[in-house]
Amino acid sequence: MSKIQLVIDSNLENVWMVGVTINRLCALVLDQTACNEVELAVVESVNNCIEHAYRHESDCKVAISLEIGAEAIEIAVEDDGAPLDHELVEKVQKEGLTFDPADMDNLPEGGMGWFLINSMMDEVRYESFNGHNTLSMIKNITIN
Amino acid sequence: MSKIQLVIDSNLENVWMVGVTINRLCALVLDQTACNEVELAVVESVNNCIEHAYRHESDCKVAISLEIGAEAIEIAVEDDGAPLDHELVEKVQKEGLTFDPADMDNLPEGGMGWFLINSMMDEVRYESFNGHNTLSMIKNITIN
Amino acid sequence: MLFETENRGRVLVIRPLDMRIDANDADSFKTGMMSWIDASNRAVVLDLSFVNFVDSSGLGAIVAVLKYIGKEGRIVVCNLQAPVSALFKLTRMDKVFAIFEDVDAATAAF
Amino acid sequence: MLFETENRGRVLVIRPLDMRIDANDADSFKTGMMSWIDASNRAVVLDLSFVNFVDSSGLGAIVAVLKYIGKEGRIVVCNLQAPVSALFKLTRMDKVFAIFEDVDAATAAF
Ligand SMILES: Nc1ncnc2c1ncn2[C@@H]1O[C@H](COP(=O)(O)OP(=O)(O)O)[C@@H](O)[C@H]1O
Ligand SMILES: Nc1ncnc2c1ncn2[C@@H]1O[C@H](COP(=O)(O)OP(=O)(O)O)[C@@H](O)[C@H]1O
Repeated sequence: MSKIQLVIDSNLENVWMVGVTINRLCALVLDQTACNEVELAVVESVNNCIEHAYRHESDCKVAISLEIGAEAIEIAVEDDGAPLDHELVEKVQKEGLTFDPADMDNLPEGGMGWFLINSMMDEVRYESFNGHNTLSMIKNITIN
Repeated sequence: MSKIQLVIDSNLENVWMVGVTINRLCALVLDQTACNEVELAVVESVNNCIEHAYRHESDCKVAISLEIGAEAIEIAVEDDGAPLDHELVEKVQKEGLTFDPADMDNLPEGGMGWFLINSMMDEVRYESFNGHNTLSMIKNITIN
Repeated sequence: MLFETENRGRVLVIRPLDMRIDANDADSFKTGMMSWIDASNRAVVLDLSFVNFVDSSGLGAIVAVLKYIGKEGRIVVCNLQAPVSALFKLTRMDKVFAIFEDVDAATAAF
Repeated sequence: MLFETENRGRVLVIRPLDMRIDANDADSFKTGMMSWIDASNRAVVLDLSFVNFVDSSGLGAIVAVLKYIGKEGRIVVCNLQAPVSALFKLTRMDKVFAIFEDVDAATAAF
């Protein structure tokens, strides 16, 4: 079992480093497709912390913990910004991505992040406590 | 300019994650040989924190910061353990690795870490202040 | 974001030179792409051969460019690496964009 | 640490299956290697083809094995990946160990 925590300042310039790191560390136990999926979920959630929880205020911290176990990869993304609007997220999670591909004017340019996080990971849980927010995600290690 | 900090518990099981991470992030600006050199220097210094500064006590923290600039990669490895014996290290740095390859009984099995750190990096500086120790290392980005 | 362009008859091939189109440079991607549309290019091939990562903001920016060119023109994409192709499929943007194997196939579609 | 072994006449080829020999598993590497020496193997090829990273503790463990086999036997190494080869050169351990391209060349040296 190995564990690492990554910490970045809340600046979008730093997010690629988290993505590349997570992708390469997952490669020990996941195939390339699954590594890409985890990278995308983590990048989306870190972007959300910077864009929504911190509203693009820089010099705040986003912490990403990665733990590689025998059966699963556990990831936690933490911030100390504004908590997530639970109702909004439940709505987004329930609805999924519903749009008409033929209706060009109404194609979504945003609002796809949570859908992706939920699609990429096996378990997703959000908790907010005392001004500290934690998004916990699990990706199961499957042998194929 | 991008910046990230990695934090691990002082357990040798976690060090490979730091090594892989540093290697892959450096690949943005360094060739593979230089990435390997930086990885080795960082792994040696993190090992030293765990083995010497913390004397293998687990649950202590080692923090590794990586900053990729236009001209250089700056790395800092930090611990809150026992400070390094300056005289010892100066001696090691001055002497380099002096052994007789033909004298099998006296081949070194240890004591090569500092020599490697110094050889791999362009600048190395150690500072200890208020129980907090920082090893700062710089690798220049050269175009070849 | 840096781009490389190539004229193939009336078709303009645009190739982003970054490996990632993400939240950090979605705006710069959009601005760059729109400047070619403003220069009256109506047949555009977006060649993503160098791009190995796109997040939802990057995808949103690609959609924004599609909307910007609107009904007066057409933009198709090609050379999708595996992670990018997976993103288009999962979000059903593969039903929105015409996706081609390579630049030749994409150009021939106009 | 996991190993794969192969008998080539009186030569034993030992191949660590880990990608790293570092401070974390230097001891387990040493114990594994010594068990084959204790089993009276005197001609050993250490095949490092799967190993892409060795740190000073890993190198120290390899030296310890060399000392352990002593003058009664011989251990040579082969299939050094670039980072490992660079480490041997820098520490001058390439003057201590006979290093070969591959298992065939290493076996032929006995
Ligand atoms: N970490 C977060 N903290 C606070 N609010 C959030 C967070 N993540 C998402 N949100 C809210 O949920 C909405 C949907 O998020 P998402 O699906 O990622 O799409 P987008 O970020 O493109 O708007 C956001 O617009 C925002 O209002
Ligand atoms: N981070 C550190 N904190 C305290 N002491 C250290 C540290 N790093 C090295 N030392 C001391 O310097 C010596 C030489 O270190 P090094 O060259 O890395 O070889 P080794 O770790 O194999 O002994 C160590 O044996 C130890 O006494």
